[in-house]
Amino acid sequence: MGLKIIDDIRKDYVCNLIRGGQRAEGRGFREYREISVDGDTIKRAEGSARVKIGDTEVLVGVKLDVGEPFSDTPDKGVIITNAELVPLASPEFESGPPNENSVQLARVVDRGIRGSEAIDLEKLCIEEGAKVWIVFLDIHILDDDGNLVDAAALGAIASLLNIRIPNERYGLTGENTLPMRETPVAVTMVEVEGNILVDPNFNEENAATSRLTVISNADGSLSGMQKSGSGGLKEEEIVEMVETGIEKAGEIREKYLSPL
Amino acid sequence: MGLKIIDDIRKDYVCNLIRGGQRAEGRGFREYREISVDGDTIKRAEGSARVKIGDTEVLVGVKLDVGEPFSDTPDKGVIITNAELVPLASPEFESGPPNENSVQLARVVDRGIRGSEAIDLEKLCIEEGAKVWIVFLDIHILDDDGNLVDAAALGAIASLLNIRIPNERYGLTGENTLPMRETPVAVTMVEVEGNILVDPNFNEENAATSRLTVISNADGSLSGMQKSGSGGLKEEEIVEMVETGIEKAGEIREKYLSPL
Amino acid sequence: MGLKIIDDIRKDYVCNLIRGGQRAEGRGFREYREISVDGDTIKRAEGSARVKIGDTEVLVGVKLDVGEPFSDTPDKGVIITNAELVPLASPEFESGPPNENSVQLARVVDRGIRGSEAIDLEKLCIEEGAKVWIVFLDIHILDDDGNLVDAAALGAIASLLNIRIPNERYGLTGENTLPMRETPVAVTMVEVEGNILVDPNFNEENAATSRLTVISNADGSLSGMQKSGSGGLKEEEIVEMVETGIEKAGEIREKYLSPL
Amino acid sequence: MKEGKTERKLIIDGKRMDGRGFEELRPLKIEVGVLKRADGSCYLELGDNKVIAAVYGPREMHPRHAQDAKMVVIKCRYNMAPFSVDDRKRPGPDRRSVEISKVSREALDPVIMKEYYPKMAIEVYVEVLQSDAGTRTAGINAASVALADAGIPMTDLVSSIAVGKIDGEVVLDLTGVEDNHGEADMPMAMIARTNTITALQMDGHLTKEEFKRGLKLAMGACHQIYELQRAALIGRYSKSEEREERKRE
Amino acid sequence: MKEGKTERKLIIDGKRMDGRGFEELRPLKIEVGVLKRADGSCYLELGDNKVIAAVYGPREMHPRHAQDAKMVVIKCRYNMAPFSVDDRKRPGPDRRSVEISKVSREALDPVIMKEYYPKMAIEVYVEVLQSDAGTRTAGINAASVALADAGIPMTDLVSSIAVGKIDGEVVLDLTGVEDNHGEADMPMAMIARTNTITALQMDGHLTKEEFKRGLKLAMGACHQIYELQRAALIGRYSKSEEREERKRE
Amino acid sequence: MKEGKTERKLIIDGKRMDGRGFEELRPLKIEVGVLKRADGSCYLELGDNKVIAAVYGPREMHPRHAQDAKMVVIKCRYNMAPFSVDDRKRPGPDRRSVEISKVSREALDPVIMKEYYPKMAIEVYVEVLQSDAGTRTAGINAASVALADAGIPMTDLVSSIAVGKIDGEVVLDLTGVEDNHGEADMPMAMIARTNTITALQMDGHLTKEEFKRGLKLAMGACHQIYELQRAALIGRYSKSEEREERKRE
Repeated sequence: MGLKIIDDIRKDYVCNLIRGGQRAEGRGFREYREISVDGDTIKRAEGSARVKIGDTEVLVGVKLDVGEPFSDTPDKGVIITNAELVPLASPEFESGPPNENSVQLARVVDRGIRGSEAIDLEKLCIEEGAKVWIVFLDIHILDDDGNLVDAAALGAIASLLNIRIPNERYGLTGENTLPMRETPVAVTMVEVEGNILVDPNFNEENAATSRLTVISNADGSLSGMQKSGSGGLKEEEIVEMVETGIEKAGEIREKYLSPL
Repeated sequence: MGLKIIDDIRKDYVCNLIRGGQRAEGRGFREYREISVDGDTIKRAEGSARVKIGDTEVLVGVKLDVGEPFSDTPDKGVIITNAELVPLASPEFESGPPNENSVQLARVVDRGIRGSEAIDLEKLCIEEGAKVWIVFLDIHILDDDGNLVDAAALGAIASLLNIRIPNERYGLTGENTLPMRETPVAVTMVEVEGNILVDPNFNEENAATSRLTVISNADGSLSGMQKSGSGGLKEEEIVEMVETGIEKAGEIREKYLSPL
Repeated sequence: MGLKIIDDIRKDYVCNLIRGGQRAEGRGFREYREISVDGDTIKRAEGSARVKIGDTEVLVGVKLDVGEPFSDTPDKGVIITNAELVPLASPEFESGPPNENSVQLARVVDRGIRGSEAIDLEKLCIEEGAKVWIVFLDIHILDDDGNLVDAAALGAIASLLNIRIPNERYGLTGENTLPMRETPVAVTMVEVEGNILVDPNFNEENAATSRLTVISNADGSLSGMQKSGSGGLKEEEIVEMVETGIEKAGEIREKYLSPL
Repeated sequence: MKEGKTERKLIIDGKRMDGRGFEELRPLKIEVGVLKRADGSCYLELGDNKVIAAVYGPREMHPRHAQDAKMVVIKCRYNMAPFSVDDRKRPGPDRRSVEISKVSREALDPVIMKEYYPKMAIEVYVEVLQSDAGTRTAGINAASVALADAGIPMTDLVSSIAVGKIDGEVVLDLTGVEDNHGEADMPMAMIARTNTITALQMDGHLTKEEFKRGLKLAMGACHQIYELQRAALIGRYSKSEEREERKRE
Repeated sequence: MKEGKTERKLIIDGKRMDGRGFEELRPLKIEVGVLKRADGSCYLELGDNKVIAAVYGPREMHPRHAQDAKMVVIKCRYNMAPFSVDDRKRPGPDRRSVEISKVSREALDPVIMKEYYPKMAIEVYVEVLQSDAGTRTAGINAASVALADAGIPMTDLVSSIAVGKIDGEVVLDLTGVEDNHGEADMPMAMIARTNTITALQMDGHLTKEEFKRGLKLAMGACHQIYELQRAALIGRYSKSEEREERKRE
Repeated sequence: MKEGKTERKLIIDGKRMDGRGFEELRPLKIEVGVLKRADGSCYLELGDNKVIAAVYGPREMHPRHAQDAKMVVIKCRYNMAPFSVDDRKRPGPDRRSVEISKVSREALDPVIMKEYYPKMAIEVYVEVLQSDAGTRTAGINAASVALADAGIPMTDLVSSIAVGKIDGEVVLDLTGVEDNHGEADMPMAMIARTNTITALQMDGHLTKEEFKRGLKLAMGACHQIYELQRAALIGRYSKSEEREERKRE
């Protein structure tokens, strides 16, 4: 905490580049870094995905367990999303209980999945009011070079697309695949020096004062949104970000989720 | 923590006044500040009361829930009293789990209600050994200008006097009013410069080394007592405080609880 | 934390003595301080023992309760071992949740009892999959003059040897003595200046960089081992320590556990 | 969490269940300077929401290593009283309140002139006493007024409101029932004078067009709220001045 | 918590269940200097209660911002061993022990000459090894002796005992059974030489007259306890001196 | 915890269930420098175990009062991802991971030249991504390589492996199934070049002779692991140098 001199220098460097119409790594303002999605890397999980966006790396694992439904939705399964910013992933992260950044990360990813009704939770009911599947979605950050949200959200939906329900472990019968209906994709943008940049890396995140995550579905509708950072945005900037977000989400869905 | 110069000055000011037979606000030594009790201000609670004693302000809310009884009292309801000294209420309060002051506050209020057997807990049994009403009594401090105990205890008993039991929410039938048998009232006094002051304000609390809370019932009997502070008291001082406490409790009961 | 000058001086003193073939209190390198074991000192516990090794003093209490078995061992009782390094026992201990030293202490003692299968856990099953005896083994350190592990482990096994199972409290019938099959004894050694010292006192512990605890059974077999400290040990040192550990364990078992 | 929704008509004959039109705010009541110990405070009701905000500072920042040598640090804590909701809330922060505390802080941050008080802290506390959807927006509105009441140098006030979708219609300022059975909720905050958006969240399902409409609707409502915040502060100052004058007489 | 009471006779033929008279203390045993590492210590049995108290300090106060520039800070922690009660107590502080720690600290505070050690801390630890009602009074008695054993400058010792009401009678020093089935419990602490009361709590139901009677009864008992505390300390010092002398021979 | 064992044959026709011989390691894969933000890092697979280790520092030690004026402080945290085990692990440290963190730190400590960085801290983080018995030894191996990758001055690498007993035989490097149904598990760590043992734990039941045999077996395996660790580091440096050279051309 507390601005350090090196942060100022990095910030100036990023801002200067951008004023000149450039980004580090020679990327365009609307261009993502290289993305890779490796599915099913973790045997112990019912589903998993390792996502890299540039040097940012996130591992998402899904475990299923049998438990009680919430009392106000007795016929529906439960999703519990958790994010750990383990100190391995960044010199800024510290050990300890979830702080506001990891809580926000988990909640934004969770909101996208709920808002789009991606999982048909009613199909996760085993016995109304008594027994449902609990879907534990755990986001484990391995390397934070910026834009954790998009990597985590992509890892989450990729993990969910290939779940085998462990009916046999609990002596149950029933479908073994998780019923998925939608593929929400998160696209995060920042505003730096009046320009909108897609997929900010770590230095760009620090140079920006406002960030907006736009989560959208296959039909171009929105299923979640979150501004963060201590800056303000104008209506027209937000509208432009929403449109860009929907467009980029389509490209990512096509390229990385369709094959799954 | 740590005495600051401003605390010393305030303390001297209070002590000087008292040596001259006076109190701030022109009050007599045995006189309360202005009291107001507003019942049922919170819709979401089964009972509530907003109590002001001078500038001290406390909001007490009671929620009822169905739960299991304690194993050693299978035929009785349960009272759980909790106090939060939220940092909104005083520059001295900090966020975090209950500290010794909030624990003591909650326990003293709780003790007065239990000691007087104010609630007929047997009537809160729904099914012996299995289901009883749990009474959550939550004390929320809004402004601490001294004597939180009396305000909290008054708010607690005032909230309890007008509870509607939410039988319908749990598909139960039965009486809808909480069975109250007694109206314990707490009266707190401090000793400053050999004088006993009723209802200390914040500055008087800090100037005093000993404080005594006396909780008494309609018949003048005692149902709880607590000394606090790092000073000592003589037998005759305590006896005088107990007598004064019983007398003032009668006045408060008459004026603020009888109408409820 | 952080080496203080007085620690350095004490360390030098211990090392000098040892280089001269001596130990404080005139003990031999393979000699224990005076040991005492007082059984059944705590009425509220189902079993207890107060162990002194020199000035080190540990109180171990065992409570039994009825609870659910672990799902993977439905026909077995449960042991839960806990150690509290309460700040009463040493200027180094602090209040708060268990730290790595108390966790290690509890786990090493626990491991010795499990490894030797000292308790016949199957006999603690009341109703398979539903109800078993839970054995709470609580280690309460009272005075830390070094070698807490041996004192705690001795207190644990001594407590267990005289348990009365409180069947009547739960309306059960059955044997009233805990079925014990083995008497694991822990022997801790340190290496200082190339010498192996049995039963290090507090100063010797601080002068040593490596410590090894060897837990062994009546037949001379091993049921647990733990190296700690930031130093290294050679194979031949370890083998010597293991042999010494088994030998000393036999002596302690004979002298302090046989009478129980 | 939109999953709870069951089929329930929320709009009948073009009116909402509480009789409001689609673009109508709930009644808004603002009182300034309600607490003695706090440096600034505000009590606010928005329909059935009752919140109170207090501001302390600028004062010393603890722990020291979290001080900022260039500017004041803003701390913000949103908290619900246990009795403020239908099912008693366990005391202490949960994940929801941690997130709302962050969003609220970032909503207010842009208007505070932070360079005035390097190394210090300004603490903003919001307590929800009774809730009926929209507590975070009510809290931001109250906190903004409490900051002004505390005399914190600010470039402007921040105003906040939510829009949502019920029965397929984009409407302003959802109640609890509308939120539970509705299709989307979108709280935002804005510096009204400059139309700068400082907070924005969305939860549920909206088309792009609905989103744009909702954003405009919320922006319009923030202008109304801004006027009410100003009026409350002016009322407060004129009262103080009256008192001052009476003293002088 | 008096609600647990069931009808059970606690007094038969004018005697209590353990044969004591109404105004009679349980056997009290005090040992001084029982721990090596602590600066001062005391083991105390009061009937079936077994407690041990240790004192550390004066030593550096952590955290620094909690130091008091004018006097020493007293810290006090009352803790029950998990096996000290019928149902195993989960380790760590609960609300009861937090309150008792505060009451114990305030009971001892008035006799400590705090201005001698500005910025420092004195730490008092009480561990309950076996409990049978009255552990807080046993703890205060032991802590007071441990403070003296540690050489902390004190104006006097503090003595502590409870009175209560069983079967309608005011009696001294309740046992666990009496406390569970009785009508009131009132622990107090006192500086015996000056009859200054430093702790007082009441729980249950007492008339004003019963209260006055109980207070006098407790005060009398504190004088007895004071003599036993002094005797234990004198025994300790004479033993140390004997040892000293033997060394010199 | 050996109590879970049921009768299950783990050795058939002199071969283990995965086809290995008694003294055979599982496949070991080591990648160096896999993380961008960490100062040093290593990804390691040992059979079905997948772990990743990162090193930060030397950097400022917080909190200050825990600094050591003479040498660097080593911190070590072993953590399991919630999805790394069969039953989801609740996030955050449990007693097992607290102990393993301590054992791992003490295993690595002897090779670090700590006097180079007084008052600073070196932080070692091990994350278990997938587990199949032996995660602590995998973690120590990875951490040792990550320390070297971070350029921390070390006298040597530390290598680690477990031996155990299954169906009465002393064997190397247990799998999860072998550990659950076996009779003993003994993880150790060693500085291979000097045959200095820096970690040793034993759990289960071994005769003295089995112990000696097991220790020798583990020591031999550590020499193999040491070569693989060195090879991975050499591979890394030669790659960096290639890159350097290509740049210069």
